[in-house]
Amino acid sequence: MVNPVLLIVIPLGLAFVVPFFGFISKKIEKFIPFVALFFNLIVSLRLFPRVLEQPVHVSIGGFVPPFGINLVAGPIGILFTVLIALVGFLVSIYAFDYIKEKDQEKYHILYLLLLTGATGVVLTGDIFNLFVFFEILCISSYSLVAYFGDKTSIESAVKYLIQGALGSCLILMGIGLLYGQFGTLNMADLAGNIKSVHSVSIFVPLVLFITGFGVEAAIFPLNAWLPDAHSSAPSSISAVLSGIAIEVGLYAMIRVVFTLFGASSILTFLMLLGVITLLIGELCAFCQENIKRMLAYSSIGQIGLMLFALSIASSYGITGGLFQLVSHTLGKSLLFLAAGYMIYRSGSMNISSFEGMGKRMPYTALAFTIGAFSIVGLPPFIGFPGKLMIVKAALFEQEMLYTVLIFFILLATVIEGAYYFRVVQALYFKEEKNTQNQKREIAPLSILIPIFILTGFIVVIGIYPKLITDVLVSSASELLNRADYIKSVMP
Amino acid sequence: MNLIILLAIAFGGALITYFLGKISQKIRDIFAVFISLALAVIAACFYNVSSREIYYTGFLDFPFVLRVNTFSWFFAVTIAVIGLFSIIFSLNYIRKRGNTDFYYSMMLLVIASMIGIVLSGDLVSFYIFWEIMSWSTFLLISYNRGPAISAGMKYIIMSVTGSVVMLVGIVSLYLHYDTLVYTELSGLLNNASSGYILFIIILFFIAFGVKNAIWPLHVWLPPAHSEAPSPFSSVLSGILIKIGTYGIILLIFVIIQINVFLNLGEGILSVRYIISIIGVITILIPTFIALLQDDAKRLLAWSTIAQAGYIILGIAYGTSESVAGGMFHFFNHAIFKSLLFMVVGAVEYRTNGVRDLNSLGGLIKKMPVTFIGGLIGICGLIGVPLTNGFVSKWLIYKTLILNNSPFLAFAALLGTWGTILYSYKLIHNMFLGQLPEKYEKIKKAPFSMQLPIVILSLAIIFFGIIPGLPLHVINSIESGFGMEPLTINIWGIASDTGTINMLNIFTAVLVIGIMVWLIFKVSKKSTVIGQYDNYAAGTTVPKDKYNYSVNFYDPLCRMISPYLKDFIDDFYMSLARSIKNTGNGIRRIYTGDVGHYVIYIILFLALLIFIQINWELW
Amino acid sequence: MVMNTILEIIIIILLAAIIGLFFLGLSRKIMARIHWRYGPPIAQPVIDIIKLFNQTSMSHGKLFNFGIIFSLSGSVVVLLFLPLGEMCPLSSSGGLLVILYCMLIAPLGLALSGGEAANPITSIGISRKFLLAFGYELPLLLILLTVMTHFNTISIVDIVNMQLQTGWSFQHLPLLLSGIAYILILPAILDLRPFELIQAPQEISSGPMIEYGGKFLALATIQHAFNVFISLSLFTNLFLGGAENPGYFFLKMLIVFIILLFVNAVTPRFRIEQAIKFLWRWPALLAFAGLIIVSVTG
Amino acid sequence: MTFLSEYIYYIGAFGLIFIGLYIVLVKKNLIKVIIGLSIIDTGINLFLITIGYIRDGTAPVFSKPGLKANEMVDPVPQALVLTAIVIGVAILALAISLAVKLYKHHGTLNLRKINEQKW
Amino acid sequence: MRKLFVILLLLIIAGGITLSLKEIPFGIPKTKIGDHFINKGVEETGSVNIVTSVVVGYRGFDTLGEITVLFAATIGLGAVIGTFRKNSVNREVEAASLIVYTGCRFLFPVILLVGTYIFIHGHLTPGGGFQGGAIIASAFLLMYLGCSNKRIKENLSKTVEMIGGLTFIAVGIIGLAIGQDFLFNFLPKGEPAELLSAGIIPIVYIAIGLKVGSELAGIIDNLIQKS
Repeated sequence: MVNPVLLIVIPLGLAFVVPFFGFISKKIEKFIPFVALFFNLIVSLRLFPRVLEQPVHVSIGGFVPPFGINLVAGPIGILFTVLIALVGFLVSIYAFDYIKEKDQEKYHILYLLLLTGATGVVLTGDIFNLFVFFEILCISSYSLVAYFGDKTSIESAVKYLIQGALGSCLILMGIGLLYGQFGTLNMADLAGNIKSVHSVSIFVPLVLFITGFGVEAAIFPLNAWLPDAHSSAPSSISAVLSGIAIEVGLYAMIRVVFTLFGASSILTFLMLLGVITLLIGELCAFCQENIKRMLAYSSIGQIGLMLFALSIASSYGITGGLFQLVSHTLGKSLLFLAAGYMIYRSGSMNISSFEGMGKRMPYTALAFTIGAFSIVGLPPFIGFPGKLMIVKAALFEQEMLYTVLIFFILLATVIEGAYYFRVVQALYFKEEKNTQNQKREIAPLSILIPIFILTGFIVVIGIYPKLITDVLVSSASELLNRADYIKSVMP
Repeated sequence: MNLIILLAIAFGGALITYFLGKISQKIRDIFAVFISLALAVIAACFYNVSSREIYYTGFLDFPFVLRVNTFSWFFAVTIAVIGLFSIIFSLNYIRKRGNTDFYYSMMLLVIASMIGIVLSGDLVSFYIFWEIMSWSTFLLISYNRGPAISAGMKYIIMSVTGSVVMLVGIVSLYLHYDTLVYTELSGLLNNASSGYILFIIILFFIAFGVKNAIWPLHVWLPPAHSEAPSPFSSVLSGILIKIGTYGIILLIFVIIQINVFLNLGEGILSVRYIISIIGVITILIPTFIALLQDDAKRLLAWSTIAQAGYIILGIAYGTSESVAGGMFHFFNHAIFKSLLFMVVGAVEYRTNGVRDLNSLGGLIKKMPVTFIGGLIGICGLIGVPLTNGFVSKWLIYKTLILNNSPFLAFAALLGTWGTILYSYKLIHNMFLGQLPEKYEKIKKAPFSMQLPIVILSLAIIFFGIIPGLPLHVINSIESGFGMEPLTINIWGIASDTGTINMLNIFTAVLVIGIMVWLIFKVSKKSTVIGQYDNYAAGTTVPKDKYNYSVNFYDPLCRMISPYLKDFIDDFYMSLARSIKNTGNGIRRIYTGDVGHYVIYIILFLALLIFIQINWELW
Repeated sequence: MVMNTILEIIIIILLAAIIGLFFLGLSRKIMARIHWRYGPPIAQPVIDIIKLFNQTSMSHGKLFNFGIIFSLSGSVVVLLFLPLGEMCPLSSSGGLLVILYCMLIAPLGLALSGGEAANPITSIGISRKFLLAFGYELPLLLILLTVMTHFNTISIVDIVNMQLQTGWSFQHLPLLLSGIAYILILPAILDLRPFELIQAPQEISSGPMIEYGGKFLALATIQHAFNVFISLSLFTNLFLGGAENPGYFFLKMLIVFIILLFVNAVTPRFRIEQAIKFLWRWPALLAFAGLIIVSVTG
Repeated sequence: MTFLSEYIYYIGAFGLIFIGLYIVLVKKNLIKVIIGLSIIDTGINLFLITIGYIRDGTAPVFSKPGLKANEMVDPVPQALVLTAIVIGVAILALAISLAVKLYKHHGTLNLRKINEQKW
Repeated sequence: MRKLFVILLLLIIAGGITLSLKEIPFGIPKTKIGDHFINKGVEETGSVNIVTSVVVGYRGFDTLGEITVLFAATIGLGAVIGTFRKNSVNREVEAASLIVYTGCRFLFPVILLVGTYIFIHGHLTPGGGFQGGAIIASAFLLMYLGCSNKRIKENLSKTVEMIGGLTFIAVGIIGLAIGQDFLFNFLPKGEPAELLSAGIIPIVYIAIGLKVGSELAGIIDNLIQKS
């Protein structure tokens, strides 16, 4: 009997004992996240088949909801935990050699906490508990953004913190308002009581939630922290932030909108917001010279795309959005990891410093190329099915608005292509200016393995999307069938 | 033989080539040639085979279908053969360059994906192969570095634009008809509203038009063709852009069906007419722009656009003769244009990358085989009788004239006369005239370059004299589309409205040529003199001073060049710039001042609340 | 049957050579008379050719030889497509479009041949030749299209036959316009003033012909003679109703040619841009008008 | 007046929240912004407690027998506030440490001047 | 301008919130779950302090998250502050006077004791792990202020913190291990209002107290030492 709560508790416990291992040997520390996330990966994969049949409910402390806190391991939750564990696991391998600064211990603890927080957010069924885990996620990411401690990273972290803290406050206000009205904190219970968001008293908490989670999910115009934070964090953290943190923010937002409030009337607005976010993200990325900033803006764009797809709120739309989410998680993590190592070797984040990297580091550059192609949505990589599904979902609605929006989205895809291809060209087709370090170097295995595994996933799922679509379809139905969710939690 | 095996060989070969190259260059070269040869042979084996199989269902419940019939066979064989020749041509061309493994592997990948495109039997796998082709092409175009980078960029941007638009069309078809397999799809659009069909046509046409470089979607082509490595230019120009043609044929004749297509719209505003007019514009403007070019490959690139215009014209016009002409011209163009790019490539190879027409000259003495290849190539391009280009153009003109579209015919014919001008310029400036002294030591092209040149030259003559062979295939393709077949014999076409018989012409030319040659032979023998032994009004021609191939058509160029600015290109560039400016403007909202950022957050919140309180939208 | 055809071919070639050379001689004679000179005998071109064949010549290489052969045989092939009275040996092999294309061969051959000579003047000549050809082809194409559209056939034999039934093409307004346009461009086709730009002896010393001597010049002259014949016969066939017998046909050609010679004698030479501008303006406009009328009414 | 006495707690709580928000939005100095965040936190905590309050209620502790259950205030908001306070402290601590570092790097705490990361 | 704009925005938000507060009249009777906790809390958790029974019992998972937040903040603070350790100038701190010094040393154990008392009796009286932990931390703060030569032993603090965290999780997992849910109150609940009652709640609260105490002390330590 595998209990989903282990997914949160074991990494947490391991995070607590990292200092202890630090006493024994400084070398062990870096393996703790590795072990913890490996464990999570195994557990969540074992949970998978069971969850697909029926969501697993766990109540903490033996108190039935709504009195106790419950965890709901539905398909979507487990999908996220698998993603978090997978990416986290790979990035933890990457960090073996990438993180060489002192205070490694703190890095690894915070890293583990970040992922645990994310896991908690996606598993919990209680709105306040969600907030708590969300705070774990946020606080560890503030610290990790500042991890390098240099001028830019501190500045970004401060800005991130101010905006993030403001967002958290708004969420907490929303929780307070909801609790005041309904006297319960369980999401299913709340959802059972909320029939429509039309009245201001319910709408205000909804907007507070949207804004609060929107800050973490980096939705326009709440996303100003993202380019700074993602570009100045260590690359391994950028990968996790971009690949997991903002997706978890989006999850929270969608969960609130769909399940908690059932706010179908606001979806059109969210859809427009998604398209605007997409366009702005891509346009800004188009003008960047700093590779990590470019990737960060691209993440904004991708989040917009996901938001658009999820807001279509049909089975197709949510499936497509979640597929895009998976593909973005894998692709963007890969891009950040590969770019991170190249930045590490070339010492500059400017795109022009990547020139000639194709020769210097063939594997890393290849992985970057594949990641870039995937994000742009070229087959046979994972980005393509996602794009296809989103287009399908949008056109399925048979409405003029959707058709127009889909053209905007595709325009954004083209812009996205433009700046990614520019980097690819810089990698392969521009000669390096300083010729003395033309020497070919192979990255250490700990860098290459995660990159290769991610690349492998990108290609395999790109060719065989069925691997995940079944899960996505049942995730979509979980999100869409609000009544089922309520009934399953509160029989 | 199984279609899947063919694809597996193609894609597997591309992959393996890369890793073989890490072991040994020689093995890799042999392997690459072997793979492309195998592809050609296997593809040829599918002649007259008609089969169809679902090979993969794991992709979002779209069945992936492979099918072969005469239509796809025709294209597949052309692709495989041209691919084989350019791989052979590459052997020497690419040897001293960096990253050769990558080159071969991408080359094979492009060929493989093209074969995949023509063999796929449903639109999703079509699209997937299409995109694989797009990005691998992008990587190959950029291969030469320098200006190639912006060329590759232009290409991939336009290509991606086209393909995303096509994706909308594909998905829309799927949602309407619940299938994307050609065989199930064809005929279903009979009942669709003409507005919807038009919508589909426009969407697909943008994608295919970009690939096929139809005006005004052509701007990627000149830089891409001229900056790509020459063997790849010949693939690019010879077959890759014709994949767009394949798509158009597929769209018009398989998915929409010809009778529906021809009935779209009335008179001069009918869809077929509009596309034909676009085809004619695609012939005319690029032809004249080609005249102005001084870069050999750029000239050929513009010429490619113009020739693609003939193909589009033929296909869109929609009579069975014009379609036959269009498809035959596709085939011919694949041959002679790849030949010409190889010729230029050989010259480029021997002169270390010179392709500026103003600084070459007189190479006929040094590279005779290459010259003959070039000569036959331009004859084919012009459509001199007894070369293949003649028959296809004749078919197109004839049907245009007889169906009372004289203006289309006029434009097409005028394009041909422009073709003469630029193609003579090409051959004259490279091979004729005075040989500059710096090229005194040039050797003839290596065997691996001469072989494809010779074979392709022979093919031009062969299919020029016996057009019946390809026309027969095309005829059966057309009857597969449900069109009225032509009456074809092996030497040409016999019909009530116009007959062509290449045998007669061939005999006449041969006999008369021999007679004249005899007269020439029996009369007094002439002495052979050197290139500087010229009449120059009593003095000698100074060495290296007179090179009158510079600005060959200067008077005309001065007249027409003001009208021929590629304003479409300017338009796209300014579009790109304005997007960039917009981006630069928009990103100013991220001011760096966190005070603003928090205001954004609160503003968002306040706005939503304000709207709800006032209007109760949600 | 086959024998008949072969006989026809031989007759046509001979006739064309004779008529062509006669026209060349005639032109010199008439020009001289207009210039108040006596002029050479009419047979002078023939005499020249015979003489030239006996002179030694200089060759620049294989292409130099091949080009001239190619050019001449191209011209001869065109002859076979043109109906001369009832005779038209290759009538069933493609029609007017083939003629149009075969007319390309001759200039292309000369150009190739001249190209190998590597004389700068040749290059200039060739360049002018192509430009001028481009200049007159534009109206020519319009003219031919008008005719073909009017009669709705691409076979020149059919065109001639229909004229026999309905009268000369000149009687129909659109074709009249085209006919006038054709007359306007004929000097350009025949390299006569005001379009005598290619040879332009005073300017570029005979241009493409500069390197030719001996048998090369002879063959080139013959080719020129054929060219004269072809252009005139095309005009006669298309607009003047062809003819039932060669004699009548010859007469028609002669009249047109003499008109051209008068023009030639009294006009100066255009520059190349001026020539193209002229050709693209008046003849093209006329022909275009003709084509519009045909396509609207037809 | 009844309005005031009815809602004075709300007004107080939200008064704090909006004062805090105003500070965060308007003030330039990072320390002040952090103080603002802290004030917002306090306001929210107050708000939460207010929600659970019952007029004349007692603390929900059965410390001595005889306490009536229906006179006790709602314990849940108190538990939430306990958590929220800790979270607030955590954010505050982190913010202050970042402020210290920021000052070391930039030599100023004026947020308008710290805008290297932009666009 | 900016101020006016901001005020306008805040007014709008205030308006929205006021409208929504209409639904939450002040001083309403307890809510559904609040009622349940008060009525059944003692019975279900054995803790007479209902807040404690909510914090550690019903919503124990929140508390786990909460100490994690604090933990993350401590570590994060250490990471942020610690990065410039080398460059920091060692400021000369004037030693406190003897009275302060002695007073601090005298008060230190007393405060510790109070703190401990508070978290041990968390299930009986108002108070608990957090409160006790904060008081313990204040003892250390006092030591820092009064006795500038005394420092926390970092390793000891870390160990205590770790033991606290681990205990919490271990207790939770034992609940899981015996076939019940995580954080299941597997110990006998005892007599309410006794010290040894309420099953795992005192244990958890002690763990929390230790952890929070050492974490807050660690924050103080970090801020004082490294900045």
